[in-house]
Amino acid sequence: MSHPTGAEMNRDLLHPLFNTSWRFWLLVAVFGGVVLFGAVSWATQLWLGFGIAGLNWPVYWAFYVTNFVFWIGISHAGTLISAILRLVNAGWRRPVTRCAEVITVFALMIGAMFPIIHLGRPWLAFWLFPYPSERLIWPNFRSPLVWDFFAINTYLTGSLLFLYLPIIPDFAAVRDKATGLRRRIYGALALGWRGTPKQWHRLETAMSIMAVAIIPVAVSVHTIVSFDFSMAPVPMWNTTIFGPYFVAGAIFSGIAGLLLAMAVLRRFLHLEAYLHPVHFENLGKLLLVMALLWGYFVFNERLVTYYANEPAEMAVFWSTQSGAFAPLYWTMVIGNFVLPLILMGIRRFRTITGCVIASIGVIVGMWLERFLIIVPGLSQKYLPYSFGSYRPQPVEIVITTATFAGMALLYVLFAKVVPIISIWELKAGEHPSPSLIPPATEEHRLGDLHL
Amino acid sequence: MDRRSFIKLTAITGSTAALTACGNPEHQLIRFVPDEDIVPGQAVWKPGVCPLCSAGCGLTVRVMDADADVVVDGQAGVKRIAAAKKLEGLPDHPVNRGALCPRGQAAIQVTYHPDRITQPLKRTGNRGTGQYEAISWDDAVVELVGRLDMLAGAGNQRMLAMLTRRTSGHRGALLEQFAARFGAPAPVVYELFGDEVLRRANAMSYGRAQLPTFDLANSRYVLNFGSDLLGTWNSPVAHSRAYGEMRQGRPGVRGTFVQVETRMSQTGANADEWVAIRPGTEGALALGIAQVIGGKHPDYTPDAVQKLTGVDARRVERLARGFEATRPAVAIVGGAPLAHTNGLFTALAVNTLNSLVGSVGQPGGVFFTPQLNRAAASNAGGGFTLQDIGNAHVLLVDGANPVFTAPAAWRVRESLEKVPYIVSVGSFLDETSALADLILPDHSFLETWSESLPESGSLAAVAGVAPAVMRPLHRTRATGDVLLDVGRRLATPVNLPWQTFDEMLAATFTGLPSAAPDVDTWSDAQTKGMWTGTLPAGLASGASPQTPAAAGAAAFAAPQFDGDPGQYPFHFLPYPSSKFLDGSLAHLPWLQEMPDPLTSGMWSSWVEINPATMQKLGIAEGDVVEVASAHGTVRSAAVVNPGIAPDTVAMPVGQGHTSFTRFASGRGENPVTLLAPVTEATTGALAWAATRVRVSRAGPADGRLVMFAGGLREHVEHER
Amino acid sequence: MTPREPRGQPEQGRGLKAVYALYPDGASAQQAVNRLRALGLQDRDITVVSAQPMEDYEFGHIGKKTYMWWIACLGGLIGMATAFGLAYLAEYSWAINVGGLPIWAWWPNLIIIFELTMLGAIAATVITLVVTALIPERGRGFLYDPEVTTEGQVLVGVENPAQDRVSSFERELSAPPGARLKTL
Amino acid sequence: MPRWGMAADLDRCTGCGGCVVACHAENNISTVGDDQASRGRAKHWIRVERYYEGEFPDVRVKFRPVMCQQCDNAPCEPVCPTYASHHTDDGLNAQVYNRCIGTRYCANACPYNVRFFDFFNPSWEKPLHLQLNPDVSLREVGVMEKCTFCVQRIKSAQIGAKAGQREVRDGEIQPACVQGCPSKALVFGDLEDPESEVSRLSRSPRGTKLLEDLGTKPKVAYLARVSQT
Repeated sequence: MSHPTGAEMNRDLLHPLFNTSWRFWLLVAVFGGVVLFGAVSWATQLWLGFGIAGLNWPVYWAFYVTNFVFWIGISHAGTLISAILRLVNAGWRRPVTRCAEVITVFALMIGAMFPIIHLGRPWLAFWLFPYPSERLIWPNFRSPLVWDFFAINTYLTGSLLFLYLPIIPDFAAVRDKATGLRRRIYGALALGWRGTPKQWHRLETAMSIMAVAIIPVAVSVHTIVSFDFSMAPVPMWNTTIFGPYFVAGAIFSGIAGLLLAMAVLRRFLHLEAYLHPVHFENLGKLLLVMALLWGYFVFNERLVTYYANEPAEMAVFWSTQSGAFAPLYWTMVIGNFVLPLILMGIRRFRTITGCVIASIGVIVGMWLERFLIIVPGLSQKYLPYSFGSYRPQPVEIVITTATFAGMALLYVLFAKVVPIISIWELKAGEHPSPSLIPPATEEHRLGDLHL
Repeated sequence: MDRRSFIKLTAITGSTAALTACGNPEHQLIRFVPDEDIVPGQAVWKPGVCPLCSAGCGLTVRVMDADADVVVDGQAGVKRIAAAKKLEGLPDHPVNRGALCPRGQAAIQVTYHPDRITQPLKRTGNRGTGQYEAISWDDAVVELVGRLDMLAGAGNQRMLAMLTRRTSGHRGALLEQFAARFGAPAPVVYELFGDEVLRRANAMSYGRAQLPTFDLANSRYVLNFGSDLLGTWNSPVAHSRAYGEMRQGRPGVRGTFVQVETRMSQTGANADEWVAIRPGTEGALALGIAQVIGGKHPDYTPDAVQKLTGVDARRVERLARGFEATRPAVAIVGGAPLAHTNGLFTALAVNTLNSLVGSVGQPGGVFFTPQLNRAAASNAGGGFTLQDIGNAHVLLVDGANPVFTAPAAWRVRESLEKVPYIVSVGSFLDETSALADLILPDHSFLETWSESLPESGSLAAVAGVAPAVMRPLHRTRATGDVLLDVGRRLATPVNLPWQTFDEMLAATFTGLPSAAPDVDTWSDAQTKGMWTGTLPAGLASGASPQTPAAAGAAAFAAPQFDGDPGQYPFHFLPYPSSKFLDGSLAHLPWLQEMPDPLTSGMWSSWVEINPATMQKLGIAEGDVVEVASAHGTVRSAAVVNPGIAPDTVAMPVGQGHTSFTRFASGRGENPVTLLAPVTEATTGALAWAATRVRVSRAGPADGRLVMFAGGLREHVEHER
Repeated sequence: MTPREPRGQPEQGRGLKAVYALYPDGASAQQAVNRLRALGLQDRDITVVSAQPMEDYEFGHIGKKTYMWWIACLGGLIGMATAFGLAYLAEYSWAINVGGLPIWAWWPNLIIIFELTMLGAIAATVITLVVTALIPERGRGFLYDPEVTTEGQVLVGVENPAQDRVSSFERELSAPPGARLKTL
Repeated sequence: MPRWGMAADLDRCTGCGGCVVACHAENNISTVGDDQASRGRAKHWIRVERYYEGEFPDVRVKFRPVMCQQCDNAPCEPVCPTYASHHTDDGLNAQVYNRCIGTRYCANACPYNVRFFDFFNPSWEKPLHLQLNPDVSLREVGVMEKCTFCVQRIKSAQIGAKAGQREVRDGEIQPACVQGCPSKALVFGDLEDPESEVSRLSRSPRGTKLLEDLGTKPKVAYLARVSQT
């Protein structure tokens, strides 16, 4: 397939910014409506009391915390992946990085909402922040929830900048094409970008530093999220494997989320020329690796519990294997392991469609995984007399749905105002001087290493 | 907000307690000057007497200030009153020694109940529709006086019937006296879980028609036939206290506790050895044990007993040896075993055991609390019974609720509806009061004189008495005073020797021997909340218990059950709920929400079935099952009970009220409606354990069963 | 912030702010740069603007040297110090026993220290970028032409040229193939 | 500094549930009603656990009163971000209601499941509210509540002792559950004082701690029931 020239790139990639179709408004209306519904039901919960949720004694965490962990996990799509790809100079990453980084930022924003939504008294959420209150009451730095606060803050700030810096040159491009107010806005956003060699270098150095810094942060964030559970003496919570287990799961679900987003963009923004099957195939391979890694972790976790045969943990263990939670558990295994293994493992199925199906399986599976980590342990904690069960109530289901709609809405809006594929990075991938262009298949050219 | 203003806000905004967001109505309130000389936040302790059962435990009541919202000449406002806050056991009371059972703890909610009847009511609608109009006390008394005069005018004095519960104390005496002077028969006393059979047996065995007191604290072997003595029977707190001593109160000595029953009760749950037995055959086992020990009952060889009771012969021997060898030993019987057609035999048989090991009147054995001798009222003969009470012209109901607690087969409701005029003095509109034409609400026990003369639970004689601890919350009047007032106003006055109820009490207490010469027993008792000591021969009633002569001679009669075993394969055991006893406490929210000791059920009723039986009938826990006898049908949730015989199903009595305040009405099922009108052969007492039923699955769980507990067992084995 | 618009062709020679030319590709841009150098101009006096990094060409490496890495490390250190201070302040000004943990609990504090360290490094990096690359020096760094992005041209020019040398600049700039000379 | 602790003699406990109601009466614990109770929102700061053993007819039942164990190494404390759950000098595991923001983390961390959440604002149908104990604060929606060892009684006893210039006598302080217990199965006192009844019982060879292997160092000693035959 012929490769688009710089001018074509500008035309294709800036097109959605300057032309609005009715489809855009339809999507905004639909997703916005669902989000609004979610907001209303949260307001209802605040007004009527927390009791309209399904939580109970002893299952005090369920849907809300599941969503928290899930979305933080999804957020590992972008920043982490694109950072890794930048560091290893994977040339094929160029069209992918931005839509990945966007997922990170939005997923983090959504995920970070849940610790507040799930509070009994959300209007006091600010008591978690380390600010000098008049009574000198500081948060308890020994509480994992405070670690969450610091970790998520760092990660969100980092990801925002990591997303913003490479957009600056594209903002400049939009500025030059635009007129009137829009020109002024994008001009401001472009921070006076011109494109001198010095600016390019500084930008790229900054990006590599950010990449180096953001990877450990991303890893730490999900490890700390896992600490929320592994720090508590709850059967099948209190285990050292949770850190890496959660990080792997996060990247896993992140890639799935990214694949879905790419597939959708390719279809609706007609980016066939930029998002090639090879991108999906490469990410699909990554998904396959993560599926195997996930299976490895689950096996470890389960085997150790099974072999230790500690009564309290066995109660939880069996409730997931053959008890009340078994249907959810095995759905999770199919979605997270069997499906990706077949679809991504067999080359013939590693198509865009295949990736989409596998990704959906993984998204569902990973959500269930978080739910199955949280609820069975809580509902069967040591003293059988105090065992309980959990049934989600409408408010929880609506809010959960709303967050997915919220993700979609934010994505649609973003794609409307920012080139969803980094124009300059694509151009940077072009090497006009023939001597530098290796005689290569498209795949090889896309995959060639040069920053 | 600081705590005190918070409480105040709660007190005012009731349901929106602490909801600062919802606007704070405080500013619109007028504060009336408190007429109580109480220091805010300062607690004072006043004595009281627990009214909930006949055990008559002593109370000490914590009284503090509270903001009650009142209306004073049309103006709504809050007024600081002295309010009872917490009930504790009276430390020195010989019955409960500072302890209280869950029901006693909840008694305070009787006073503060939102659905208490707050003023005299006159029926306007049809009977049972609960339509009443408020009337003044003067009109109410005048109306009652008019009715009684009408009766006397027509010479129908004996057509005045009274219906009461068994009360240990002066209240019952006052009713008796009033009836006698008026010319009416003695009041009808009805208790579902009454102990008439045992009293009769004790009269025969020991010459004391009275519930026994057990010196558990000193006994080393307790053989209990079916009585729930630690939960609901006789004097539970006294028993529990002594039980604790029996177990761990004596260094190096730990008493053994054996329970014989068909369904494991809360008491049975504490036994060292729990013996399952065929219902109604406890007497045979007792005699079997007696045979092994004394050899005087040749028909009851262990093997014969095994055939009758299902208890293994060797086990019978072992129990006998243990009972004989470990002195002091005591045998106890009560509850279900006596609620059979052969109840008296069973009671006598068990009494035999006590005489056999000489535990009557001996430390660690059976005692009888000395009873105050009260001049028996000479009531007109030919009294009413619950069955023919419908013939009465005027009926005074005091506390009893037979419409709820009597088997439907007795048709109590129908016969009550025949009575032209019913007066109730109850504080709540229960099923029986709902039929009343006139309701003269009594004070709550905290608002007036409370008293009791415990029948059992103490080795020494004891009499509890306490003045009101707080002002009445509502326009109610002390029934005793009302009765005396009515008596004086009659055309031919019923002149009792007292102007007010407390005068009656004073008369009794001043007569009691005082601890010290310079102490006035009456005022002393009021401050202490009770009197205890030794009764001089003149005051004591009944002879000292003698060892039985021909006791136990009664031959074993096989228990008769209502319902053909083929059609009704299960024994039905309605047992007194640990929460509500016979249902008279189902209106107290704390008790509704308290988990049942064994099933952990809350706010609901259920059918207890053996797991094997459930499997056989294809019933899962929570499923709705239908329990049908020849006399009625109820549908309720099934609950697994590993401690019940496979051929028996049990239901707690207490729920299933049709009318009994917002907390109890329309909740659960009343198993009493299933009971057959079978009675104990000799005494005529209701044999409430002698009904057979059929059980079938009626549908999936309907969500009405509320359980607090998750797991049934502590260690669950998984197949690996 | 937006760089100045190029005005239409002003009359030669007087009041010129900048002389520049647009080139279709990097090769001719490279020529232009070299020619300007030949006129004795320093790299810092030559302005190059492109729509993407052009490291395939020599001029693409102008002004590469930076201390950004070290500054980032410094930022990290500052972040770490802040974390220590914050943790110390919080834990000792509100010293409460929870679950028998020490008031100063190293392990949990390490987490917070790590996060703030990273935050410091990131912040320092971005600040450096903005200060060193995006905020133009007074009177310089205004030379720009939208065609760079819209048409993908490469701009080479001189800001504030000495009036007497303008003509020589124009000559050299228009020499490479495809050059379109402009001034402002 | 005293270290308050409790001993529960399972050989005395009859499972009657008196402690449960006594606790409701003392601590202004609101009843939640049937619907909420069926959703698992019933609040019983102390509960009497019942466990069956064996099959009919050889059935046994174990009763065990479980309240907050006031652990020395309480898992509920460090996880609280706002110090609402923290340790007092006299070893109590305090819960500060107005500092609680309702993360419910403490309840998850508690192995004994003795912490209860207020899912709605409490309500008392008048005039039931007149019974409320002014010494115990009410809990708003969204906060955690739990057994306090009746700290209000501890404090008033200490104040009384101070006023009388004397030490608090052993047995002088009785939480509601202890005071009401018919079989005297519960004993409360100072574990620092080796002579106190509770210390004596805690040293008993029958003494065990609940879930001791979790290392929470609970301050409630359970004296095992002696099993005969």
